[in-house]
Amino acid sequence: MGREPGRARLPPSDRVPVVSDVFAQALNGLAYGVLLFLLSVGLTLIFGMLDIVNLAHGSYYMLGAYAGVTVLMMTESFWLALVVAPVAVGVVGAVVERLCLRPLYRRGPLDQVLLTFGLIYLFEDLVKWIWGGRIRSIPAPALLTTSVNVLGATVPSYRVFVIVFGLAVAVALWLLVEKTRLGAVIRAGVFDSEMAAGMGIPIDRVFTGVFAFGAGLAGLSGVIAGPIQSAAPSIGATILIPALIVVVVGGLGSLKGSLVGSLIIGQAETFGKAWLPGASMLMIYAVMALILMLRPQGLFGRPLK
Amino acid sequence: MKAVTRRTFLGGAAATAVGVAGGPWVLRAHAQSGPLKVGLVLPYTGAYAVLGESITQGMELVFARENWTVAGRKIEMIKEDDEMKPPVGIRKTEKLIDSDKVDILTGPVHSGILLGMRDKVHASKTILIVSNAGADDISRAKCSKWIFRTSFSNWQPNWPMGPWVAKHVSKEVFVTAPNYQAGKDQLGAFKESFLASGGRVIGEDYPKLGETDYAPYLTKIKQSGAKAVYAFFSGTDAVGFVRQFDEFGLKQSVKLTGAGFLVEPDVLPAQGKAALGIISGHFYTPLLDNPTNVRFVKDFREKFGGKMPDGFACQGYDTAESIVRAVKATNGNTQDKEKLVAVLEKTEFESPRGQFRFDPKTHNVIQPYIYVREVKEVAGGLNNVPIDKVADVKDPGTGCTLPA
Amino acid sequence: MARALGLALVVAAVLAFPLSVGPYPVKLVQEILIWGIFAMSLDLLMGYAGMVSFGHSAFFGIGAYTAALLLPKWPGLLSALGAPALAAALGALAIGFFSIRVGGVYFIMLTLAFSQMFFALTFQNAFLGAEDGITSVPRPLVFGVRISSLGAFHLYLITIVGAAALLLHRIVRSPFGHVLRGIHDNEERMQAVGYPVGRYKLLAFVIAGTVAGVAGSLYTQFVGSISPDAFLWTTSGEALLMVIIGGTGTLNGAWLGAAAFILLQSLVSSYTERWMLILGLTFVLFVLFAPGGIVGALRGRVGVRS
Amino acid sequence: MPALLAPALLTIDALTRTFGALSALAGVSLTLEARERRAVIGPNGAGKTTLFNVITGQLPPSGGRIVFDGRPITGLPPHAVARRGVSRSFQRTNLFPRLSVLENLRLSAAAGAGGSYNLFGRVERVTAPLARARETGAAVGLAERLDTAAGQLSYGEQRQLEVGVALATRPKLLLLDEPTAGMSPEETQRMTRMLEGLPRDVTLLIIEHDMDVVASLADRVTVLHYGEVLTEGTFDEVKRDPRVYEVYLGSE
Repeated sequence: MGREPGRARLPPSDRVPVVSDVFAQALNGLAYGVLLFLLSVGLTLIFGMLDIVNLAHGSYYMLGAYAGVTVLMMTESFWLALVVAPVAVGVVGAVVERLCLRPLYRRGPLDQVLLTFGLIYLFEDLVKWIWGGRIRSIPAPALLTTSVNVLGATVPSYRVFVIVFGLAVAVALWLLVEKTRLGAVIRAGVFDSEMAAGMGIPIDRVFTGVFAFGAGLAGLSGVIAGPIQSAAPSIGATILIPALIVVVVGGLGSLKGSLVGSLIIGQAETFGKAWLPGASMLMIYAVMALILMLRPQGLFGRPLK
Repeated sequence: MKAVTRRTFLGGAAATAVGVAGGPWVLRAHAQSGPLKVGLVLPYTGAYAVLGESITQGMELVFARENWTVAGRKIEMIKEDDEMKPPVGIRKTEKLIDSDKVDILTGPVHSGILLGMRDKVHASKTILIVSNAGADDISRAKCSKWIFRTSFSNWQPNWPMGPWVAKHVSKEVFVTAPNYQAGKDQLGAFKESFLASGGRVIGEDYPKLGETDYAPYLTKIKQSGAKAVYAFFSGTDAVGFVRQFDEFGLKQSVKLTGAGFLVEPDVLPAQGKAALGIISGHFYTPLLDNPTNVRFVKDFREKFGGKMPDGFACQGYDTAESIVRAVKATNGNTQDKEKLVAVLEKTEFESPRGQFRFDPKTHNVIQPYIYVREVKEVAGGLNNVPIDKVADVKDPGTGCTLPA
Repeated sequence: MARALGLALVVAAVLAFPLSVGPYPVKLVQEILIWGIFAMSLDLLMGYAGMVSFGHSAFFGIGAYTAALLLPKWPGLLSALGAPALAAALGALAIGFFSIRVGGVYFIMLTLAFSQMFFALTFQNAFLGAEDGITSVPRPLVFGVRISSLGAFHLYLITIVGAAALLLHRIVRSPFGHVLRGIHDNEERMQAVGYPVGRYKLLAFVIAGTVAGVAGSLYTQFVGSISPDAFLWTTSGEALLMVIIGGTGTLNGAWLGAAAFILLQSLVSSYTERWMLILGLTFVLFVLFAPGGIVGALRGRVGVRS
Repeated sequence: MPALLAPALLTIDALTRTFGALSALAGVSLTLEARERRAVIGPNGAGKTTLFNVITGQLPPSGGRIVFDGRPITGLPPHAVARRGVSRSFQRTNLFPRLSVLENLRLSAAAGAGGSYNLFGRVERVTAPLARARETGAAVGLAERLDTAAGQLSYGEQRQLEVGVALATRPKLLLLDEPTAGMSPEETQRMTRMLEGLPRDVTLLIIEHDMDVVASLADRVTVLHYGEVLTEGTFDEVKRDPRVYEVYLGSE
């Protein structure tokens, strides 16, 4: 299957990185960057649209992964899981918004952030109660289990799929938010809810819809990341910090910022792992600190007051 | 939501808090006299809860066989969740020692908790039987007369694999493990014996603990041209590494070997076919054909709904077995700690892993065998099939004087 | 009313658990006192200056590690309290300088990210014991006496925690405290009438950070070891839980919040593995129905955040 | 009439402020003598509030200079401008809603008085700001409402407190942004009488739409139109100037 011939090579430590090495790692960085974008776009959307920092974002990602595992157990179809899981998580998001977040809208952002923080504890233990603590996984779809040779670098075909899928989601979201009537309605509803309500836009339903959509996106990323990472009760907390940093670096609420931010961090982390092994854990924070010193509101964020 | 009026909600919360706060001390106070109290400091929440449960089940199997009594004393197991967090683990240890006054303490999983509680256990002369954490120090510089270990020292599963890999797999190996103490201990033991057998380490990498994207490391391994990799990963790291190793098509040109934890039953199902062919060294595999193990596997699966026992369950089994035999030998007397230690030192029995003995010099288990196993498709699905073994693996115990 | 409640609670802590009850309940009270003062320092920021920080664990960790590094060599009060407080203050000055420039959600994110940076640094630093942290930290010598006995440490702890609590109570009633309340209510107008708001916020951040550093060093002395988890965002989250459940803007609410959390984590978890679910649910219900927290409810102002 | 020799208290020289393409202030120049009471009028969007925001440092200017009491304050942050003795009230009520009327005034009075970094003293013992607060409270007609939370006051009372908070800092120059906006006729009367009663050593610069208030309060009037000074003079001179009508009628 893999046509990569065994090549005699000098030990890696004492030779200059050859071009194909750099290209291979850049490809890894791109794949990881796009995955980071998928992980964080739901968070950006909910903040951008509703001014809510959804700290329970990681929990919806985890729920998506577990929903994917369940659908796969029942139907053996990855593609079905890719469709059903986000919808299921979206429904959960809608219920949470209706029951818990709606009473807090008049009380301001602090209470909403704190509520989502409480949900983290709730969801993690709920998942463990329902699915148990065992580590589970989502197998890649049959046709994407081989590895592909791209200009001399071997890359799993599933990662190529993630790159294509992620960029497609980015374009689709950009079109939805910027170009469609629905996007305009949502932006109007959020920008000035009293005015929009006055014009007959059902504000409550818009807010529930946007929150459910954001949660669904997080659930989608849970299924997409399934074949690469694994599903365990701890993964919600693990991805929260990288997702938050991508969103802060890109600029809170900016879709473009989320994409650019995740691509930068994807490359920086991969570069760190490949050539600065000791500092790999620090790369994401170094990038963040650097950008926030220069632009506190992030690359494309709305300027602060 | 308005149905839940504020008064009733707050009233309810206050009542439960008072009830809960009063509860435990009342219960513990009057049950001082007879039972043999065994404390368990293990993770019951979070990612490592699966290990905590396996170890506990292994112990329950033995105690149930003795229908929860030994030398006339009722066995009482007190389980405490350490959440894999050193401060919580230490607090729970102090509760078990000071408040519950347990006769024998067991656990933990996390080496950080073990190192954190070592001084308290030593100072209070409480007998601790380590049922998992593999920190080498506990059988070396930080050993103690009162601390025994039935699981392993990080050194034991890896040291025998050095010569075996050099001889049977390749002399050019790339080594990798997470960037934390246990990772360095395990690779250190392997490198020590591998280099001594004429092997050459042609690459070394330490991804961060909890890494989710191993692509950069796997690309480096491919580019290094190594014929084999020796790796130590556990939990979600092990699942991620093994699956991505396969995804990157490395399995064709590079043989993956490692410490047993890389493919133990807590991670093997999630790894699936990606784990096929992986060679690992460990003191146990459910497929061992000795009679004790055959009965252990049968009883375990019967009692726990067909769940296959793993190395952690075997550690639980041996911990409970040591306790039962020692307390029988002192016919129920656990006050005389010196006598209990003397008896424990001489404890010997047939364990699922083979003939179980403690090393009198370090109180660390002498592994009857470290089995070399390969992941194959067998009747019950994927499992670690033993293909070779190295006998009597004793931790060097450098710097251990068993201080009292 | 709040002062009386506070004093009564501290006295109760001393008397209700005479040492004869056995070490474990006393140790629970000691842990509640340490977490209580840590949460109270966060309440100074949140409840009075209106600055919601998600990175308060950074200073708890700095204080804890400073004590863990110094105590083995110089077991005096300087390394038990002085140095940790100073180190935490400097940390707060550095982090505060960058974080104060932004407000609201950006402030939450920045402080969260800084504390995680400290977590990553300590987790990978061999000198600080990497992921196992530093173990076997001795108790300090106070006037030449090593306070390793339970009673001695109990007294030592109550004196320091009590002093820190009184300090916070004084600050809140001082002119500076009132400026903080003004900033909380309307930062723009405070700026317009002539207050260099940034400096007051930074000073409040440093004071809260210093007290958090002391709490951290007391925690190291209490447990006898410290791990990178001290910096983890969940530590900040737990302090936040305690302030909200106790009641923001009350200072003494922190004692009740800490007691509720520790009892839930220590006692309920021995009964049921579902303690995290109960904790999460309790917190959500408090945010929804009792934003004033326990103290708010006791004072009958359940609906309004005090 | 103000003494000719006394130097101008406030000199604004070719002040500009642009928001992208829109130039809210297109070169405003204005000189204000000490003890003078000047009104600034003009249709909505003429740049009146922007002028205030730039003077008080809320908004940095795009160009031009501002000199107050002989020293430049162009681009200073709001708290520094306030410390120099310039105080302002806001068009949209901008108070401390949860704090009492007395505390609103005391905070403002204590701003310049120093001692606000005092960590340990009791706020009750710092008497100067408290006295100033009570005195200002009485001056703006809120003597009996000192203990009520600002958020609980009626709209009219809040507008009175708005002026009180600006006054409590003992300013040399008091900028009032539509102090009588939204008030009933006799509330407007009471506010106007109160402003007239203010000591003369407090120079006033008022943005006002109600021409009766302008007539009774202002010594001179400046008319702003599209970010420029259309004309300036006494109320009668300005009233007779045809361009003013055109500006008001044309753009209404």
